[in-house]
Amino acid sequence: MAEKLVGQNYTTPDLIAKVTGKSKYAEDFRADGMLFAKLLLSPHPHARVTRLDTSAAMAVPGVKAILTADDLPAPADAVNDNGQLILANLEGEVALTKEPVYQGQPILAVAAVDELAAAEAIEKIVIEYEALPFVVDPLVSLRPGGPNARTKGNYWFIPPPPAPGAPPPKSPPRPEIREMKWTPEEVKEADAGRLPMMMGAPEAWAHGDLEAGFKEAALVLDETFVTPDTSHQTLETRTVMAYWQNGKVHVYTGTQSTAQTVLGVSRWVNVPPENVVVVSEYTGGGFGSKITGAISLVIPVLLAKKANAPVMMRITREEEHYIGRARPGVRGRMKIGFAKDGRITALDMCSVSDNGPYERQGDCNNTGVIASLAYQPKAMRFRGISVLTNTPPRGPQSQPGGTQSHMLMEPVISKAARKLGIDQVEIRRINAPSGKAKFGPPGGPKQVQQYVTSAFVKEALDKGSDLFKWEERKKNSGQRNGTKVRGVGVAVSTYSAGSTGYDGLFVIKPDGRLYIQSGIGNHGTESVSDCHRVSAEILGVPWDKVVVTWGDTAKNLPWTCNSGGSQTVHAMTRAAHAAGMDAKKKLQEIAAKDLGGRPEDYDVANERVFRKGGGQGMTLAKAAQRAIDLGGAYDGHELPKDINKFTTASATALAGQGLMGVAKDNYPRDGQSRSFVAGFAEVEIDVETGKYYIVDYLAVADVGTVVHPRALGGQILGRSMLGIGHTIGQKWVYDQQYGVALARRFHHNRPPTILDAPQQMAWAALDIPDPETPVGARGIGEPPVGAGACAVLNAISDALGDNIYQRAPVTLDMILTSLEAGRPTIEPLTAHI
Amino acid sequence: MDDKTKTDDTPKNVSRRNFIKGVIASGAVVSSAAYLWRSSSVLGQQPSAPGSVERLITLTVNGQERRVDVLKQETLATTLRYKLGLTGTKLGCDRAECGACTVLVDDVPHYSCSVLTHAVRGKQIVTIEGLAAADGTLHPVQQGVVDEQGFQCAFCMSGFIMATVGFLKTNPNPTRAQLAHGISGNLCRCQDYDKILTSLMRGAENMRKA
Amino acid sequence: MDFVKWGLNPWGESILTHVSWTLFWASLFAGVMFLVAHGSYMLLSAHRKRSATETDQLEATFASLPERIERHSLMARAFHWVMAAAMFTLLFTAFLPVVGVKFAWVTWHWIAGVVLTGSIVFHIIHASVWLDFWSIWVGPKDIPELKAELMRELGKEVPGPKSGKYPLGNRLYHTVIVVTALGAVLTGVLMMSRVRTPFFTRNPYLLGDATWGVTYVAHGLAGVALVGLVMAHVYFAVRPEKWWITKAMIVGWITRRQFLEHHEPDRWRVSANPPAGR
Amino acid sequence: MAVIHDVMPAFELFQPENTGAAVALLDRYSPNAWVMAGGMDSFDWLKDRIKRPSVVIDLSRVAELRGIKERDGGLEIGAATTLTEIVRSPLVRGKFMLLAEAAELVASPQIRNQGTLGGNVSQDTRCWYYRAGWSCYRAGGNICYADTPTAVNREHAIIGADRCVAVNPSDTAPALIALDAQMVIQSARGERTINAEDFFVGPGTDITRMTVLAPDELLTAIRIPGTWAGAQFYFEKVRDRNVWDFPLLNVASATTYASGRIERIRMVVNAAAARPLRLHAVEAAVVGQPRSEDTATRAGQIAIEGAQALRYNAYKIPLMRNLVKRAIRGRGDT
Repeated sequence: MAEKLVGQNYTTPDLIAKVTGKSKYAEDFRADGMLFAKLLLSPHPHARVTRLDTSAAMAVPGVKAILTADDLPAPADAVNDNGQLILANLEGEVALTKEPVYQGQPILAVAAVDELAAAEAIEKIVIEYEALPFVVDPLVSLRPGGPNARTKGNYWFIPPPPAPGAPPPKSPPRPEIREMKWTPEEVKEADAGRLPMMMGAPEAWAHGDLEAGFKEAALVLDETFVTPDTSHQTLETRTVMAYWQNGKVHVYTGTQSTAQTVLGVSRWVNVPPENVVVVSEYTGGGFGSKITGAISLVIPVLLAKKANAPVMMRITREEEHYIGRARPGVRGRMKIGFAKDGRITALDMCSVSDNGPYERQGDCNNTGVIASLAYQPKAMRFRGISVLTNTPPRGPQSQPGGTQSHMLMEPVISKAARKLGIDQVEIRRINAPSGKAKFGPPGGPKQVQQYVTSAFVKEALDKGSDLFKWEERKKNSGQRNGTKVRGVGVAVSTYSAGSTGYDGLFVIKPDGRLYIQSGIGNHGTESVSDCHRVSAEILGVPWDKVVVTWGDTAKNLPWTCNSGGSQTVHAMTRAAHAAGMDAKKKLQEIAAKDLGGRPEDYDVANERVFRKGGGQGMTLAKAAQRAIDLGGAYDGHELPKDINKFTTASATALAGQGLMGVAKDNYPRDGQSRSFVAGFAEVEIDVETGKYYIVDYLAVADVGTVVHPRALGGQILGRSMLGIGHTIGQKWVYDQQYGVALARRFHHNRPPTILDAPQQMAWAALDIPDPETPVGARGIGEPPVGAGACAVLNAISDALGDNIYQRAPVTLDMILTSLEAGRPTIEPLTAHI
Repeated sequence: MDDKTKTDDTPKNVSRRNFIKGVIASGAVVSSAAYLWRSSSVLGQQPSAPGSVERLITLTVNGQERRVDVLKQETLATTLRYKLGLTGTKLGCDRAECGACTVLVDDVPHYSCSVLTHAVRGKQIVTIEGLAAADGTLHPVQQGVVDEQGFQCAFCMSGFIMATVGFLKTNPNPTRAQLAHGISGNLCRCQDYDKILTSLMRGAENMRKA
Repeated sequence: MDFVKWGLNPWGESILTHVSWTLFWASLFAGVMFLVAHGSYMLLSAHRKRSATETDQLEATFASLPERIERHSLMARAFHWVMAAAMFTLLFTAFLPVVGVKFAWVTWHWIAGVVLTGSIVFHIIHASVWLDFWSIWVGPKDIPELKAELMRELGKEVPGPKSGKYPLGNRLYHTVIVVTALGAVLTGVLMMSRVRTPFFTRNPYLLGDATWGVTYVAHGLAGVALVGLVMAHVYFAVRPEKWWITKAMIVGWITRRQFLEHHEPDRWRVSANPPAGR
Repeated sequence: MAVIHDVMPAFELFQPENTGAAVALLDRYSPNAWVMAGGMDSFDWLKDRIKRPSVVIDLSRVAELRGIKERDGGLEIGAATTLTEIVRSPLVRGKFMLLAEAAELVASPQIRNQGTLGGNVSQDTRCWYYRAGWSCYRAGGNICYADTPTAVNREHAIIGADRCVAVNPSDTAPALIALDAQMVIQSARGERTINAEDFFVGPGTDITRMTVLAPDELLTAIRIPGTWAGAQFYFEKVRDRNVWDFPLLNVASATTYASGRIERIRMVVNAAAARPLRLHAVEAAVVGQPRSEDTATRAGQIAIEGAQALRYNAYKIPLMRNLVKRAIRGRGDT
């Protein structure tokens, strides 16, 4: 090919607008007559509104409309892509409510000509509540007689899978809340500071012979650990501007997934997808909290309808703490058997996750799945429960469940290595997954585990210990120098890295340019343009002749994956490849038609389609013109049957403008795509203050083919920092008496600053293509998080020993008091302190 | 609550008592972009107390004189974004905790969310929109970001760039650590600090060459 | 101006926090007004001792009585003065900061409160066991005396019942002070759970927000009321014609003549034997 | 009535050009007037709609309140001088590096560019219960939410708590006390100066205020005498994040030595109590002693006598002990 695009750095098409301030995020849009919305938030963690009088508020000059829960559409059943009926969750999250289940939950919204009037109006609203029982700590709810977060109970019932052979239900059962409490024995365990191994926990699975595993073990460790609840705290809050025009709702918001947000809006607002326009040219960060926008967007949407005017709902930083999503904190009990060589022979694991008040979160079960993949225990039993609490709704956050899993497991593995006298890298090597490694709960009719497409964790560990000079550095680990002690740590981390089956769509126009339609969200990963370089490369079109259209669903975008779970680079390079090959085939056919011979005699490169081994051909510009003349499939008047109806609509609108490349990703894939990262960290701790600095950090990624090095490096180190934040300070703080948030602001929740970052950071990628995908690329968004968090955790214990922490974040107060006392001093189990 | 004594000595209806009827300033940009604080309408029409500030003032933004109608309690970020249409300045926290709203006031970086617009009358204000040359040539620091593909979601970017431009005026040849310290008042939630610092160091280098 | 102050609890609910200190000034003012009014009235008031002749006859009849008649036992006096000291400490530590004299008052205040509480407990036991418990209370039996006193106030020389051991006014005052002081003490004891004391670990959540509000307001009301009451008490203690009572509270005894002048021998039966040098 | 913590309510804004005018406005409008210098504390209260002054007096145009000038052997610093100006001032760095070090550790560059010395010492406590707008003692109520059996009080007081357990968050205050500075206060009633040490008040004395400043008074200048110019200084601030965060504890000391022994010393810690604590007992104990690990250790022990931990702030006791130790011995990293 003329120009190699994949694997090269380049300037992304959105960058100039970003550096000059011309890029428009949701709050930067204006519309004539635009009103401003302000929210009334519940001061109670759980209550019922008993009196509501908005008359005085409506009387405030400038107030145009007030929206309450009564104005929201009832939760409706839906039909998924396979035509399966999905029953609405009647206990699920709502944008406004009269029975708030967490402090800060929006009760109503006021739209006025300006924020001042709206705020004045909020203060004039007369509202009274009947307080209901509440709980902000999952373990408190599990105690017999403890309060339940929801009137019906404290967890989501998980229906048993259909008996083998039984016909699949035509629709999954409606979600249902039930109550679960500890047995007296389990209460005793908890009182002793150990998380009970809840045998009756709803999420339960196992593989292998656990008993045998523990018999085989030379060392058995039994540890309890607690991970923090951490807000996503995207720098751009979930601000939305919306208006209605000709029966269509136009929503300006930040989202991670432009195309699929249409469905979210359609479901929440209850309008057909074809009447939804989503504009999201730039998104100020998502990290899982804006996968398809946010449910709160229905507020300005419905206010705009009620007030018959555009409405801007600017979400404040404090409001973002309440409605902005967070990672569930998990309390874990890990009983692990190790052979002499460090191999994990048995893992008995119990996770209790803080689910928040609404939809069940997958984090809890993922702690088990990820542990089974990353550390390949010979036998494993998992128990888990995601307990409902009256704290803000949780959502997936980069590596959901995975980060917690590694934070639960890694300190135990480090401790084992110290006890067995094994090198920290070695013990991870010996347990590392490789090839088509199996993982997770046995499933399907045959009850077998799933497996990955490929895994090169050993290679990553080896490369990392070379680059990090592990052998040299570990010599100083634990060495004291004045009041300072240094420590080094290593950790492995993994997560899902790709899906399949989406569509690619572009047009080569007679001007010789390649016009690519991207339904990918633009939230900083650059996959919005990175993925499409595959099409350009296949067609030999230089990047400066490529025009990418993104960020507006009125602009004919193809059906695209959610940018969540690190799917995008994998899924959309496959789609881009499919569309590219479709166009290439069409070019070859056109050339053959015009210049004779068979299509396969022709090749495509350097903006031309030409006879192999030189000879005659034609420019892509010419070919594009010919495609229009030929019509049919060539210019998009005939479309593949298997593409999504969303893509069909877009392609139809673009038909006739040139040679269309359009196809669904039908490439085969054997196994589940998973990416891996090995993280290395060195810390320096002052034992007189407990304060520590991260001296150096390195992450080595097994993510298949590198598509865009700078973007990849940014992801690896950026996501590593997100993880490091979990270890060095990020947390939630709640007052148990009133169930209200104490940490509401950045300086309370403590997201890391540039001076908290490691003084040196470096990254590397193995660049070994994944065999199960044409471009060879896997996703990267998630795995670095656990690597960053745990490399630092392990470095701390390597410096100071195993008696420092039983929970994260590990802050200087914990280190100092533990050093004084010679044991972990901060209560192990209490939530949100 | 009006009939009760709040313990923080709330003067009753203070906003009612002191709110001033204002006039929408003329001038296309201002009036057409005068959102958010548009309504003088809100409550009360009492005259301004003697000696207090006028509402119709002139600001110098990116070298231009701009007439604008400003409320007493209005912050610079609000004026820039909602009255002057300069939305490159972002609001990330509105509480001086993230730096996304950083602008230069007489060459010094300030959080525009925490500056009263009335306090910058007669001062030189520069925002991200004021950095590039009229012909579109990027400021060396902006160019550095482009060269190194710095930043991810970039919501924090304009603040970082303004903080850097301000810092480089006091230390044009910083070490990586010095620059980090100089721009430490800016938060990036993509946590892309390493690449950001690399690109801004490149920007400093570009500036020295320029 | 409102009589109570309100605040917001973490759930945004209005809760009582304090009485308004304007009530303190009101009480102070009321006290002063009473002093002035009563003082000026007394200038014209009729003299209300028994007529000398009547007293002489009585003295003949009751010659058997000792010269000195014990009015307050040492215990009773000790209690009275300890309580007085505690009460003054409480009032000054409570209200000096209000009038602008700033100092760390809380510890003094609760210690004095503990002393007051203790002395009251002692007093109740002591009075019910060793003293004529009912002699201090007012009841229907006092109506004739009330009549007589009123007539005398109107300057009429009426015969008939003189006061028992404690004059009626004395006893009425005691009743009022019992109510207010007990109010202050009981609320005060609860409020000690909101400050650090050696007695128990601080627990501000002992009561609900609303109950606490009432408790604080009750304490405040009792406190300001006591300002006026104590003023009146001191005032009477220093009035010349009441001096013989005050003196008795110091030395413990009164003369037989004072006894016969002011009391009804058959309502205050005094044993014939002289008071031991207690 | 519903509560909302966003959008500043309207107020009357005055921008006096000189101190006299500012004081006159204060005299006229207090207690409903709010003085705004850098505004880094003010904006929180106003935007949260918790404090509702009807009048705001913006000092940004009062030139005479800014600047650093020499004054009989020492310095006089205008109260509205920004922290950055102090950090960069050759005068301060030359004689009183302690203050420059403290100022440079405050918050973030932009906040130092705007925040003033007067504001930094006069700022209100950051107790997250109090700042939430609840009616605690400090807000005129009758409870301390931070000292209950379930309270999360990791950042609260270990010394001198009296009902309220909030701490003073200032970094420059301990430095100024260590330098024996004086606060110049003006009001319609005239000018008074008060020792920095006596400028701050604890909850026992006045539970609703952090300083002796009356509502109608204006802090106009801070005078640092020459007494401690060029002495040996030590400042250390311990915080969670290295930007923005308030001190979990900080220590400031000025020491002079004579023939290897401590001749004179002033030592102050902050964020341990509601007011910066001058450690008189430590000072007395170490004067005349050699600068040794021994002396340092003893000083640390004396410093924490009487300290009382809450549920989550026990770490502050060893931390204070160690910081005092380091203030005498030095950081101790070789």
